[in-house]
Formats: sequence, C-alpha cells, structure tokens
Amino acid sequence: MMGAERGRFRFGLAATVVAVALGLTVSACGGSSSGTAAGGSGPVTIRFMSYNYGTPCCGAGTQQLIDEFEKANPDIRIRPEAVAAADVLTKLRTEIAAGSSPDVVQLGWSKAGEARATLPLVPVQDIPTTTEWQTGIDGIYPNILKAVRNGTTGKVDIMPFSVSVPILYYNADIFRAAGLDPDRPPTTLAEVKTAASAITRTGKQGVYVAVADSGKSDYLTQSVMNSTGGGAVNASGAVTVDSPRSIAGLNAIRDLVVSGLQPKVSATDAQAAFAGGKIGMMVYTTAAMSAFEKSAKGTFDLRTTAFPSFDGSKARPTYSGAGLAVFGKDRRRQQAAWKFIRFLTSPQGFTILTKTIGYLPLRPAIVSDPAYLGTYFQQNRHLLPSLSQLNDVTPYTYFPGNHANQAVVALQDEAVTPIVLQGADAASALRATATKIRSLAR
Amino acid sequence: MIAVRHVGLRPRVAVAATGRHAAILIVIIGLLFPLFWVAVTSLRPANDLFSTSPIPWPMSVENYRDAIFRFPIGTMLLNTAIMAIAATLLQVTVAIGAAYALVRFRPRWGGAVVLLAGAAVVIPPQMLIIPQFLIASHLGWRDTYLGLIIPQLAACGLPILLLREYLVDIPTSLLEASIMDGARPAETLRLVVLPLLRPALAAVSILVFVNTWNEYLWPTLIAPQVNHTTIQAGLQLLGNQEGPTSGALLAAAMITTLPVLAVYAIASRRITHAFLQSGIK
Amino acid sequence: MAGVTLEPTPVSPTPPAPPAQGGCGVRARSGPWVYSAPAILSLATWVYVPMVATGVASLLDWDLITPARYVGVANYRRLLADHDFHRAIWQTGWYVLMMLPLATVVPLALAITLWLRPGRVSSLYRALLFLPVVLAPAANAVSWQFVLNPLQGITNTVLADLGLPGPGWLNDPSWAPVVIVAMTTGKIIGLNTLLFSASLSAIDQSTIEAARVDGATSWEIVRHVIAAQLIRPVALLGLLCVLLAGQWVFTNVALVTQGGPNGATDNVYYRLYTYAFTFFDTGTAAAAAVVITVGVAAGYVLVRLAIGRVRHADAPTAG
Amino acid sequence: MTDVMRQPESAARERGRVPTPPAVVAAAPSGGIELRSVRKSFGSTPAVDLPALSVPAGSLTVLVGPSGCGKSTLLRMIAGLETPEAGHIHIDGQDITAARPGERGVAMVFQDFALYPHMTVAANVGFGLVLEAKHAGRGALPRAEISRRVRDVCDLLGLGDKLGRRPRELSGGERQRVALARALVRRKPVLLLDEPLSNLDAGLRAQARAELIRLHREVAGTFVLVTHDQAEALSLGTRVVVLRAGRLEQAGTPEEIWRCPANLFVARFLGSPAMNIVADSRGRLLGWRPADAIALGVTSPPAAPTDAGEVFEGEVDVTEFVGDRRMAHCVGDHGPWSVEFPAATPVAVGQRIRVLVPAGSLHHFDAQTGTRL
Repeated sequence: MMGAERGRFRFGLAATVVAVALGLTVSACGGSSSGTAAGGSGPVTIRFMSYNYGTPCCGAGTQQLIDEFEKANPDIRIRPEAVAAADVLTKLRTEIAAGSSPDVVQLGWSKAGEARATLPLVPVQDIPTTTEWQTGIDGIYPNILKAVRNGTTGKVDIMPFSVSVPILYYNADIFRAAGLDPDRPPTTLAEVKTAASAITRTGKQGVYVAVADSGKSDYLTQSVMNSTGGGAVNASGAVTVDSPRSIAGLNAIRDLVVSGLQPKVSATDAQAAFAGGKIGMMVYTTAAMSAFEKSAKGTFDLRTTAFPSFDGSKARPTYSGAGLAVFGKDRRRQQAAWKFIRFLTSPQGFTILTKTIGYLPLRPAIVSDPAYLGTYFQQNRHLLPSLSQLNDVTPYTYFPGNHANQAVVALQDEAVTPIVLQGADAASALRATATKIRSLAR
Repeated sequence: MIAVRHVGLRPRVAVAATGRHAAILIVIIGLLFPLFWVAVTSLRPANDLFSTSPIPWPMSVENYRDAIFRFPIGTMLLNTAIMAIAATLLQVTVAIGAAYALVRFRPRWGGAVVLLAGAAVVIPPQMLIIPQFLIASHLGWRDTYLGLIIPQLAACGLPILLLREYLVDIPTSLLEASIMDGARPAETLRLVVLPLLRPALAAVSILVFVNTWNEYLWPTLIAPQVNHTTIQAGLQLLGNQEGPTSGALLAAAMITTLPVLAVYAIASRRITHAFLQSGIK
Repeated sequence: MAGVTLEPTPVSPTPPAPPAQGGCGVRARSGPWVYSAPAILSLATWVYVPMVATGVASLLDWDLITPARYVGVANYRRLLADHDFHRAIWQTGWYVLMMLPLATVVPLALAITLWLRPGRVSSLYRALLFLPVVLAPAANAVSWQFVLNPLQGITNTVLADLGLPGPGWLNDPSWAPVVIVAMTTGKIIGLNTLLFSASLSAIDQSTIEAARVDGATSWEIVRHVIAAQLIRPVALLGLLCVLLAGQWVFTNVALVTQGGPNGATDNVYYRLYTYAFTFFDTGTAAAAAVVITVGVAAGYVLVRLAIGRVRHADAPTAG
Repeated sequence: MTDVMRQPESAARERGRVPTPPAVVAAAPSGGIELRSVRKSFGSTPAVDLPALSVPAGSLTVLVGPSGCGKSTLLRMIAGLETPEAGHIHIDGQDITAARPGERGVAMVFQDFALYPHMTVAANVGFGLVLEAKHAGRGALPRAEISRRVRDVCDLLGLGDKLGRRPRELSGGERQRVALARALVRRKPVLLLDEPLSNLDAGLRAQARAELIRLHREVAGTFVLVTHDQAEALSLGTRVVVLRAGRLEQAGTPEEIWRCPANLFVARFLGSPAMNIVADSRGRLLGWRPADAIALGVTSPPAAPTDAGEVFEGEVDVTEFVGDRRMAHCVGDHGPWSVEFPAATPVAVGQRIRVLVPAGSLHHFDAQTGTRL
C-alpha cells in the first residue's frame, strides 16, 4: 500500500507515448489521400492496382508503360499499387470496404464473375463515346472481345489486357532422348499419353497438365472440360461440372496421374521441375513463357505447341490472365481511367507488353508489322503457336451467384486438387463439389 | 527426449557426451538445414537451381540482381524493421506504464486491468481483425506506418503481464525509499524501476519484437501495397507471380535473412543473456 | 516527565479530513490513471471494441460492402453444420497435440542438457537454436518448400539416392500437416529452449551440488530437483505456445499451403481468415471467431485447472 | 537542524573513523510530532486508532509492541506512505497530513535498508539531494555541495572508503549505515527508523544500538524508531510508546514504563523473563519481576513473612541456568511463577521454595480491566 502522495505529475511516460504517436503521425508516409480529388481542374491522379507492378518478371515493363503514358498525357498521373495475383479480389474488396476504391484494376479473369456480381464495377464500354470505343478496340481479335463479354449485358465491361491461353510446352531434348520427334509434337491427348510413356521410360517425368493451378483459377479445368464437350457452366447458367462430359475431361487427367505419366505434385512444383528439365511436357499458361525461356536458356531446347485436343473433339481452351476493370466513382477519373486503358491496350502498349512481359498481342496486325512486333516475332517464335489459338478461344464461364470465387475455390480445392495429387475418383469428387457450388449459388 | 536419456543415465561415459552433442546437433541441423540450402541455392544460376552439389558452382548473383533491382525488397525490409521496432517500443512503453501504475499505486481497479490484459493475450487475433481493419481504414491508416504500428498495441497484454510480474519482484521498500527521497512517480520509474528492470525489459522486448517481426496477417491487410508492406507479406508477391521466379524468391529470402543474421551474430549473446538474467517465469 | 504523553484531551475540534477513498487507504488520484491510460486505451480500442464489434457482426449477413442485414444466429447454425469447419477444428486439435511435446519436452530436454554442462559450446548451441525464431516466416517458408520440392528438392534427391521413395511432402495430404508442424516448431523449439534456460538459470546451482554430494545421478537430479521447480513454467509456456503456435501455424499455412492439399493443413484460424477475406462472409467469419474464442477460453481454463492439479500432486517432491 | 554534519574539516581529517562527538547545537531541536485522532484501518480491522499522541522534538522515541500492533502503520503515516482515514498529523506545528512524503521534513530508514542496488553508495546517499536540487531549479544546491555533504555524512558513519561500492559489495552493518547516511544527509528534522536493527546479526546489533544512541545525540534531531523487541526499546529510547492492536497502552521514559507499567499488557510485555502475575486473596492481580524476589530459604524452613512485602511459595518445576543467574520456574498455589537466583543458589526440581517480594517491587492490577491500581 503506497502512494498516499498525490501526483503533481510530470508527464514522463505518458508524454513519451504521446510524442511517439504524434511523431509517427507526422512522419507517416502518404496515405490514401488520392480519393479526395473529386472533379475540378489540374492533373488527376488515378490509382492502378496491378499484380505485375513491382515484380521482377514484369515490374520494369509495367513501369515503362506508365512512364510513356504519363509523358503523352501530362494531365494524368498514375499511382501504381502492387498486389499479389491471387489476392487481387481480396485487396480490391478491402479497398472498397475501406471507402477508397482504386480506379483501374488488373483483375484476374477467374475473379471477374464475382467482381461483376458484387462490386461497383463501371462497365468499361460505357465510359467513352461509341466512336471512341470503336477506335479503342479496333483491330482486336473479335473472338477475344466476344469471349470476355458480360454474359448478361452483352457488353465488354472489363477490357481484355493480359490474355493468356493454355498451351503445351515441351522439352525437345527430352523428346529426342525418348526417341520422339520434337518437330512433330503431340496434338491430341492420346498422342500426349504415348509421348509421356516414352519419356517416363527414360527416367524423366512425362507430362503435367496444370489443372490444379496455384492461383486457384479454373481456366485449365474449364479448358479441359470444354475440350471433352462439357464445361463448368452451360449456356443457361446451370452448373455442369458434374456432367458426364465434364467428368470425362478430368478423368482423362486422372488417367495420366494414376498411370504414373503425370507426377502427383502441385503446379508450382511441376513448374519448377519443368523449368529444371525434369518433365517432358507441360500444359500451362502462356504467361509462364518468359520465365520458362529464362530457365531453359543454355540448358534445354524449349518448344511450344497448341493445347491438345481430347478424344477426337476439337480443342477448346479458354483464356486466363487479366482484364482491366474500372472502379473510379466520378466522371473525370473514369475518363482518365479510360484513356489509360486505351493506351495500355493500344498497339503501342502491346508492343511494350509483349516484349517485356511476353503477353499475347491482342491485335493480329501488329504481329507482323515491323513498326510494332514484326522483328520481335521473327526472333521469338515460342509465342506463335499460341497466337493461332486466340482465334478460337472459348469464353471463360462464371459460376452463378454472389459467391462465384468461393465456388471456384471449392472446385479447385475439393475436386481438381484431389484428382491431381491423389488420383481421386473424378466422378464422385465433382458430384460432391457440384452440390456445394449449387448451394453457394443460392 | 533423446538428449535427456543420454545426459541422464550415463553422464560420465564419453559415449553419452558424444551422444548428447550428436542429439543437439541433429536438432540444430534439422532446423537450420533449409536455410543453409537456400543460401547455397540462391547463388546458383536460374537454370541450375536444383543442383544437389553443396557448393554453388558455377556461381551467379543473377538471382540477387533480380530480387534487389526489380523488386523493392530494401523498402520492405525497412518497413518491417520500422514496424517491428516501433511496435515493440510502443507496446513495451505502454506496458511499462500500466505495470508501473499497477505496482506503484496499487489502484483498486488494478485487478480489472490485469484481467483485461490477460484476456487480450488469449483472444485469437483473427477474431479482432475485421473491426481492427475497419477502424484503421476509417482513420486513413491504410498503407501507412501508423496503420502497421499502432493497431499492434492490441498485443500489449503480454508485455503488461510479464512486466508486472517483474515489477512485483522489486521490493516495495525500494519504491518507498525513493518516495521518501522526494522522487516523483516519473522519477521513481526512470531512476529506480527502469534500471532495475533492464534485463527483464530486454527479454520482454525481444519476445515482443520476435512476435511483431513474425507478424504476417496484419501487414497483408492494412498495407497491401508493395512499397508499404512488410517483407512477410511482400515475399508473397514474388511467390504469387505467373511463371516461376524461384531464383529471385530464394535470393529475396536470403536478403531478408541476412540483416537478421548480422544483428543476431552481433547480439546473440546479449539476447540469450537478457533471457537468462531475467529468468522468465 | 514524559515527552511523549497520552493526552486526555478529546478528539481535536477540527473534523477529520476525509482523504480516504475506500477501505485500503488513499492513493494519488491521477497517477495510476495517467500511467495506465495508454494501456487501457490501447486495449479498449484495439481489443475490446473490436471484440464487441465481432460479436455483433456474427449476427449479420455482411460482405463489408453492401449494407448488413440482421440474420440472428443463422451464421452460427450454418457454421456448426459446416463440414469444413468441423474438419478445421479436428485439424487444429491435431496441431495442438503434435505441438505440445515439441513445444515442451524437446526444448526442455535441450535446455536441461545445455544447463547441466554450461560453457561456450552450450552458449553457441543456444544461439543456433534461437536463430530460427528471428528468421522471417516468409523466408522460412520459402526454404522449406524449396528443400522439400518432391521432384527435385534435395531431400527427395538424397532419399532417392538411398533407394527410398520420396514422399510428396506438401503435396501429400498425410505429410503436409507434418511439414507445417516441422516448419512451425523450428521457431518454437528455439524460443522455448531459451525461455526454459532462463527458468533454469533461476535455480540455485548449490541445490544441484548438494544433490550431487548426496550421490544423486544426473537423471535423479533432473527428475527431483529440476523437474519439481520447472513444472509451473513448463506448463504455462506449453499453454502460451499453443496460443502462439496457432498464430505461427496460421502464418505458415497461409504462406505455403492455403489450407490444402485437400484441406489437410486447414485449421480454425485459417478457416476464419478464409471466410473473412477470401469469401467475404463477414458474418460467418465473426461467428467462427466467437466459437474459436470460446473454445480457446475453455481450453485455457482446463489447462489452468490441470496445472493446479499437477502442481498439487508434485508438491511433496518439491521438498 | 542537524548541524552536526557541517563539520567538513574534522570529518575529512578523521576519514574512516567515527569522529569525536561535536558540540551539539543548543538551539531548540525541531521535529516535534503531534498526532490527533489519527485512525486507520485495513478492511474491517482497525490498524491504528490514537486519540492523541505527541513525540517531543529531539527525542528518540521508540514505538514498540507485538507484531500487528500498528506501530509500523503509525510510522508510515508519519512518513506519508500511508494516509490516515481520519485525524491530523503535525510536525513542528504544521499540519502535514496531506503533504507529500518528500515535503514533510521526514527521512526514513527501512527495515531491509532499501538501498538502490544499481547505484553506488555515494549515489544512494546523494539521491534525495540530487532530486531536491533538480526540483528546486534555480537556486538549488550546487553539485559540489551535494557531494561534499554526501562525503561528510559517509565519513560520520565510517563509510568514507566505501563511496564507490555497490550495496551488494557491502556487509550487513555497512548497508545499515548507508541507509542511515541516506536518511541523515537530507537534514530533515525527523528521522523514522523501521526496525533498523532486525536485519543485523546478534553481535552487530548490540554495537549498532550504541551507535544509534550516539548518532541521535550528535544529530540532535527527532528519531522515531519502530521495533518489536522490548529490550531494544528500553535500551534505545529516550521515550517509549507501547502499542497494542492499534491503541496506545502507555508512553513515557523507559524507566517510567518499566517501573510503573500502566496495565497488565505493558507489564507482561516488558522484561524477559516476563513479569509474574498471580491473583491475590482480594481478587486483584499481583505482579512482580522474577529478579525482584528475595529467596527466603531454599532448603531451610521458611522465615516468617514481613510486612515489607509479599511471600510466595511453590514447588520448583524446571530450572534454567542463565550464566550468572539461575531461573526457577515454580508452580505455586495461585499459579505458575518464576524467580531468579544467583547462580550459586542450589535449587533442585521438586523442591518447595518461598520468596519474598518487597512491597516496592509489587505491582497491583485490577483483575477485570487490567489497569494499574
């Protein structure tokens, strides 16, 4: 019991705490102050949330695009914000919940469905005038524009940007060692199997179809299901992951796993293994191209070919990558966002994107035009097989309801991953998951 | 378990001594091997990452170049250090105040404060994270140091409890003696309590620092941007890219580790001593 | 006569000043408040207000963006019927069971070994053991993932050279949680070895010498002298570590497996995070938070009771 | 004030030894304490309840009583470490009931000495002065003066060569002297000592007692000392205040309370062995000290009782040899009593003995109230 003494208290401790707190307030960096400028004149700053920005693979290219845009448009400043690809939806949603939505977002296609259903997306086609829009999209593969359209409104509400397609990468050295002709790569799944078993006999791994992708995107699952005549969602919006045709698609993959032609590993591990020359073939997105090229340089002969077809039907791969979505609230910022988007997707923008990051150019004309990518494609031929696929890429489908992303996660985690990693029975796994997805849609 | 058996049963037998060393070394190697291997691998060229040779030859700094020049790893490390140090200082300062108030003045409501602090230690942080996020966002603290640091005060319960335990061990008569000497409360704290508490403060600070340094969830939410976030959240960005960037990732992991290793190499004796002297209860 | 006198005069006319606040004497009025205000404010702002808010949110259907809707206990009903949540609870229990010995027995054995033979080597060992604690979890995760790469990681390469089949580690549902535990305990072993060493250093060396003079073997010393004095810190640290481990496991799961493969590494904390920040089902996440907190509190009370019992049972040996 | 310490020259000269007692300044000593209706309780049990008590300036007043009698609480209330629930405390006529401990002109020596372990002897002793100087701001004691005063007081207490040591490097006696030095250096009119000798071992304690008495003489301040040891109280104090259960039992010079214990409690509390108490034929209680009895015949038949006292008879139950004396514990008709003989006196267990207690050595108490008659 002490302290009868009363305190003419000299601040000491409390003062320190307050001082520390205040000091931090003063010295704290930036903060999200950009959300304030509503209208008026002067330069407008828009926020660009990108999963390429600030990364070793693609950061420099993105920065170059921003620099050139700002040079051409001195009244618009771009504030890039980096996020992890898998976290885009999370960050976007927390930003919006925190009352400060970014203006332009590089949004993965697998997340577009849920973003459309639950977030205040500004349809990109609605921002410019019709003529402006027409000039903006002039020359883009019509099929791409068709594929990315919003199924309900029929409008392009998210601008196609980094569109990738699944292709078959193969290691020509392993092909030769296995007695296969690297100039005649497999075009059907049956041929893939034959090649894979020849490769496994040499002690290497045969093939890896990365359906259980690390970003929890279902673009390859959909591509496989489409290619066997099924699909994740049918034309009327019903969930069809457990339809016999869809099951047949994943069964084909399971077949590879149980017969030992495909290693039971995650896509990340397989990716590293293919880059390390341990796997003969890999079905994976074109987005991995530059990374694979880098690893293969000086170690093996990397080649690519189109996504294989399944049991006689036509190959119907869908696309992955990201589009550019607009969330800015006021008109002025939306206009600025549109200008930025138009620049990013212009022939000039794509010349930079393709050269620095390896994204597929969305305009066939610039591939051969020496003013743009003509010379580049003469030296870098790996991307060419995938370009041909852009003509018949199928639309990406979205699960219905407000929990589309949750449904995709469920599909990938609870059905596709067990099939790939444990050779689980495709039919029962897909049926159980379909029930869950349907209940989420309600 | 192995260690106890060897130590205990035949202490004077040389075999036991060897066994003891072996057991400890096995644990140490088991814990540190991944780090060692990553250190070796990070120096290999990108196309030779999975070589099994323990010597990184041919050697290449390409991975480090990628990590340093194409990724803001320095900023992230700095952010992490600022966050961890500031949050530790803040938490420990706040805790000293509370512990001192509880012991020096013995207020009637002291029991309630101890209870509140104790419960705060037990509540899983995930339970609080959504409201914390909304509060911090509302204050405009997203992607700021303030946002990274201040809400970590939620964890001040543990240092309060620990420091209070130590403070209780200081003889009451010392505090009273300082009062008789005419010291004001702040002077008693600064001139008598804090010097006596130094080893305990070091140990508690280290404990808090380790927890803060290891914090992952909060930075990913409150400071998602690459230039504002911490290394824990930032390495995710590298790992999450399309295409394999293992080389850069490994180099980044090493760069993250090196300053810690350096500080640790200098201060490990102090750190362990702080713990040993304080005799944490 | 006496300088000190008992005066017969009655109570002084001035009424006694009432400085007392209550039964236990008078305190400075502002002192304790000023010093504890930062702590009380911190806890209120960042723990207790959020806690109440979470409690309220658990009764809402809310995605953080569209206006919230009151749904009563629907979230709880849905959560308690959710198989994913059940699995996460069992998995969390499994983690705790795996962690407990690794958080107590192993570091205790290491600490005792190092303490019985103090010296330079022991200091070095202790320093090396503590090293994983300060490593960034992200770097730690990267290292483990890389070493355990099933196709070309050094572990499986060596196993293959020994003619052993290398498991899929993080790709294998039965191995993945083990790897997560291993990744996490690296930190816990280091931290607890140091904490136990600290507890041990408080033991008077002379009691050990006395026991040695009495002819006690090292094992007997450990059993009777050290064990008796360490029961309390061991039990409490075990408890603390289970709490911390939950967080560190969470970090590793979030960094490495995201709960997979096939939900094998899931746990309640990660599940809560998933509800909250992957599915943006704030209501369910809040309900899960409430359920978890109640569970942790119950576990805490049980452990406290168990400690009381253990201490009671061991009191005679303590001497 | 304690001007004794302003003796730098002589102190420096005789560094390391207790200096010769300087002339005590004859000015009226200050530090008189008045307590009025002071009350304090812990929970429902009253700790201190004193209608009035005064401690004269310049006295060495010892508060004594069994543990829990409230003596420490009383001391701490004077110090300002506890605040009374009711009543007022005055020092030198000023009401200091609500003053802060540092401002009421008191210094204190704690039972465990409470030395700051992280400070040297010099820093320990000078701590209060340094703070005082700091608080005073301009016009404060200069640093040189502080260190001079610290040196002087340490010299006075024989600590001159220990200034740079830390408490853990000192012996128990040295620590006690540091604690004293720390209290004395501030030259407060009142010095409070809370069981200052209880942490010393027996040999040192006798020496420390003498030193304390000398110190009190030299310093000429008011000392208030708390002890539970009645012998210490009697030997140290110029005034003794006996407390029980928070109430005053008796206050006076040691001789007064030894000769005329005000009640049964005081009578029993003082002296070792304790006073014999037996009931007499008139229903009163008779008390006498074992040493005051005169043997009337141990082996021979009893002599006739005289008017000059009271004769007691009993059978020896236990004998104790205590150096030059021998104690006999007897069972008498009215109960047990003890008596002290010269060591040579042959007393055997089982023997019947008779003793005479001179009338002047007899104390009479009321059987009901215990008060002295």
